[in-house]
Amino acid sequence: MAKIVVEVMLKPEILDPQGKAVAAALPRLGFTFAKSVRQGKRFEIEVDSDPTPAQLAEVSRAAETLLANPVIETFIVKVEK
Amino acid sequence: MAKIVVEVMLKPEILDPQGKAVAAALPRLGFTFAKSVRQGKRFEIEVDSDPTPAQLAEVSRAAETLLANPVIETFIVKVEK
Amino acid sequence: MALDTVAIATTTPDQEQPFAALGLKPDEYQRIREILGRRPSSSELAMYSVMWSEHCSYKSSKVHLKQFGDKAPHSDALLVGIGENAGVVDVGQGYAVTFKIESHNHPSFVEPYQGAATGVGGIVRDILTMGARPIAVMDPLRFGPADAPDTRRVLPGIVAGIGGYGNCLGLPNIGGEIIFDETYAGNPLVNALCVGVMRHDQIKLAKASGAGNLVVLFGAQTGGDGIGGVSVLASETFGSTGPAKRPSVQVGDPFTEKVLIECSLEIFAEDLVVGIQDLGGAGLSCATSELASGGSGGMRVELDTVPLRDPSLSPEEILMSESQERMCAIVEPSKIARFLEICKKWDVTVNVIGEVTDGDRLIITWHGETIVDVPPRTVAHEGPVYNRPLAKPEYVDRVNAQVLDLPMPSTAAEVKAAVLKLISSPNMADKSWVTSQYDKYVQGNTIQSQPEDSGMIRIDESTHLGVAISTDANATWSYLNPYEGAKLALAEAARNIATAGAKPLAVTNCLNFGSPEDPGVMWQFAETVRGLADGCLEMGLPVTGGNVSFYNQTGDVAILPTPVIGVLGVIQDVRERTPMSFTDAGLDLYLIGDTKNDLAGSEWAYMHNQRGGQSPIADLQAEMRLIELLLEGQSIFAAAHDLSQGGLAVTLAEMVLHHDVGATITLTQEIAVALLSETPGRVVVAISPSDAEALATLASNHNVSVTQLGTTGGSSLTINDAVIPLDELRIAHTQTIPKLFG
Amino acid sequence: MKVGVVTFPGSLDDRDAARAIRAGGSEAIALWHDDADLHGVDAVILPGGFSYGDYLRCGAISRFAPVMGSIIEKANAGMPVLGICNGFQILCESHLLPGALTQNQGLHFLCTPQTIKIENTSTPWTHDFIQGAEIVIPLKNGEGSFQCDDPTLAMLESEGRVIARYVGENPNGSRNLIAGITNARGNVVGLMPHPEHAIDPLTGPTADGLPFFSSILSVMVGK
Ligand SMILES: Nc1ncnc2c1ncn2[C@@H]1O[C@H](COP(=O)(O)OP(=O)(O)O)[C@@H](O)[C@H]1O
Ligand SMILES: [Mg+2]
Repeated sequence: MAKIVVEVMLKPEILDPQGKAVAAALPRLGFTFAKSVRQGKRFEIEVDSDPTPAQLAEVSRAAETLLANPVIETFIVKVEK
Repeated sequence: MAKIVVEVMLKPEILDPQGKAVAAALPRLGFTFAKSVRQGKRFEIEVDSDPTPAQLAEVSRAAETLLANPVIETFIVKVEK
Repeated sequence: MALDTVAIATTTPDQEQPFAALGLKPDEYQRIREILGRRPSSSELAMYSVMWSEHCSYKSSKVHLKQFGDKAPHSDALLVGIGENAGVVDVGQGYAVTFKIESHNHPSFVEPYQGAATGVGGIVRDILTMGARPIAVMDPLRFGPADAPDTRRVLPGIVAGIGGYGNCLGLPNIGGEIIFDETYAGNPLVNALCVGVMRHDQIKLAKASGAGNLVVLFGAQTGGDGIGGVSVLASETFGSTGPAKRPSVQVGDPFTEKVLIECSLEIFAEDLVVGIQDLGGAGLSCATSELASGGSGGMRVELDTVPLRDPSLSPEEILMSESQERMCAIVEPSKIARFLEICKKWDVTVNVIGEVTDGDRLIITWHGETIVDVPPRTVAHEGPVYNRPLAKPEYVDRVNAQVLDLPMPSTAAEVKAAVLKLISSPNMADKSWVTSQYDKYVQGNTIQSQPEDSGMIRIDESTHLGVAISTDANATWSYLNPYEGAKLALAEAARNIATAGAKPLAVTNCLNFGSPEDPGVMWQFAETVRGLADGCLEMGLPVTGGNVSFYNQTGDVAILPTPVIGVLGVIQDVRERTPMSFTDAGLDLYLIGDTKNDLAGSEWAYMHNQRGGQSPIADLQAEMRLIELLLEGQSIFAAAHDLSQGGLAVTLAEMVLHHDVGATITLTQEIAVALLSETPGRVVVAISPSDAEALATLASNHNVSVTQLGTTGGSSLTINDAVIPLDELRIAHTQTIPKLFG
Repeated sequence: MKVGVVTFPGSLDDRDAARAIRAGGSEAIALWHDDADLHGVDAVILPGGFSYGDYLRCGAISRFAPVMGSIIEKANAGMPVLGICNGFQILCESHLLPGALTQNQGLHFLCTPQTIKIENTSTPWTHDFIQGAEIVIPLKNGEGSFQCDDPTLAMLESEGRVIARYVGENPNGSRNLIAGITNARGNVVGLMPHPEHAIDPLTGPTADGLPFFSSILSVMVGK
């Protein structure tokens, strides 16, 4: 069993109201560390065994067609132990 | 400038309707690699400089109070280059 | 832990069992042993403990709730009464309507979004279970002070949860309440109402009859959610640090429920079920024992066949799991193929988990071993019954004797300031920040929703038949006098239906109280039920169902007794309804009903931190005359709006703001009393001047007093010499809630 | 005229859309997401709702339904298609329309009567409007903020493909106040607010939405 992770973020030029809301809320709670916040999605996909490059390529295709919308989002595919 | 990432996932015992929907859609599109899918959130936080341990502890506190809901979610704080 | 079976239980009578941790008292545990003639297996113990919890067994309230049956007025409209998942009322033209209200208070405090969302999901399944298509929801809510940090935490989440679930199901939200009071701090009330419609011959009941018929579980897979959640949680007192038990929270999946609704309705339309039950509190324990108990009693279930989301669940956990979005049906073998086909069409998980048997035992097996063998009635319907001690609390006489000391505005400046202060207080302020998060248009049949007095839904597009529903509670009056408080809430809800022109038909209720182990709370409860039962008898309105929520308290401080009363009415032609406000200038405004000095329990008193004095005494005969007048005079009313919290001041302000048409009012009575008193049984109506005589005739026929107040028009609300521009009034009314929560 | 209304699992406004089609003088034909057969319809409406719960992104999963294959093909050949709310989201996910609909700037679901201005009356769905007409119909969604990159926006504006725009304060953060757009050919229209809930003042804020459902008849039969 292994875990493939797909991280999806809005493209930098696309408005991210949730990230903005978080960035605005943090200082109200006394947290001043953030210069900016973007919020994205994280998919954890369980697969049977350590993924082959071919399998990872297929995950990328799935990310492109389903998990992310390339019009507004970018994504990264990773393997996690 | 550095980037702190907070990854928030639903606790394993908690129903994840979103992950379920993705897991059901993948095979319909011909993608058969996933045994299960869980969907979570990813926050990318920009900070001024490489975070100190004290700063990371503060991010954890922020994650606990704002970014994640400890009743149903778990989170991890990471530094990314 | 090794599997505990009935066989093992028989041979190890002395094995210790964790009954207390499961919420059972020693004598309750002893009774289970007597019923079974042995110690229960761990699975049996799990079932009894959840089913005998306060939430599921009504053990403290049963002796009182009986009055709803004993004092039930005769009603031709009642098709299914108390005892089923929801009552069913005949509304004519072959239509039956079912409605019910339920609480999800404690889960919503623990996890506001999911708690509220699953509250909506649960009540919708109760309505669906009766065979009806759900057509609308409502959400009476109570919170701590509007500016309290905890309210800021829970309110947005609860509102988003109700919206998130209801919107996704495509159910218009047609009304509710949002009230703030310190006693709800740490214990918000989330009550959810659902109404559904069906044809008479489509009514379904929760009973498993016919040996050989199949027990079918369909909908979501079973997971470890909320094991002992609703039942145990709703039966526990909250400590000051939060809930004593923190069970895993249930997460709702509204999409699964939406598909389950459509799938079930298709199954009902083809008449494929003998009986059906939703899975709510106590999950499979409840569904199997209630279905078996509702039929002849025999049922066999193979628990291994329950589809699991988490394969590590033990049989006890499967029996207690409160995973959402599940239903259990009894299906004749000849119809199962078609049943499965429809589930497949909707992509709904379905499994045959057992069958109805000849005997009178509910037998559940796990990997071939018998783990449950019980008489189902003892689980579902013959749980413990308590006659808990009750005593009038000390506070009652003390607060009743208090004399209010309130500022009484008299000059124009004082009147203007008072109206603006009242209309901007959190309880009276405009709630569109909340209601705009709810879909009110979906299904295309919503005739009225917030801020009207009642919600109204068209149920037939060709005949224009419709139903109206209102929910009301005045907890402060109930605190001062729970017997009268219940009657007053009933009267208010009925009046709110009638102002729109609908005829009240039936009642549901959600009784939110503190701990039943406190004799003072128990007295409040008993008085409330007595008042409601007497009121319903007098008004000829049957109670069709409801819900009791106890243990609403933080530490030893109980919430105000809060009986939320829902009244459903029918209107023959929704196009003829009377709206709450006018669009035209030049109409005459009248007050129907008398105004007395009823400032005790009023919003004005609350705003000045006074909660003393005597509540009004309900005059239900007068209320019924008023209702008749409203129904009979419907055709002459351009608008009709109820007076309740905030009195005439708030009613007038709401009317003029609704369509931005002002009014000029002349009051001859002491102005503070005229504007701020909350005497029940009053309505403001707008009529064309040419109908003045007709109104006078109506009033004298029904022996109700009417007083002319003034006329509509202009861009201000002018009361004697106090001129309040509509713009100023609007800003005061609309800014409060967004400022607090936006 | 036969106008198909697709029901996806989780569609909510399908019955309302069918009612509106009938009110507009056409026949409403129910289409099922899992059936690629369009049953000979002349036009299709993708109704509002939460198809597949809208859990991933609104419309992301529905786009792959068998019926969508047929609709995409016919739309590319010129068949009129109207996507309302969730339907608009599905059309964007299907790339029949450019851009994407993202979470409302206010972060909440928002249900409100909304004034919009009709800016293009040359589509088969807006033909019966007067250019520049301001109408009030319900807006109700959580993800209605229209977003696209600058070149796409410039293209939509220069080609007159913005068919409706919000009037007054921006309700959700949509770029250029965009409430609805059309494709280059003008047969596919996506609209965020809900005209099907504004065909009778009894149940909606107005009857202003009706022309969206009568236009198709005027265009295809009337001329
Ligand atoms: N306050 C009440 N007034 C009238 N009926 C009530 C009240 N509380 C509970 N009931 C009735 O008792 C029965 C059992 O309630 P409950 O266990 O909550 O049903 P369910 O599990 O289907 O929600 C139902 O018929 C319900 O309507
Ligand atoms: Mg039930």
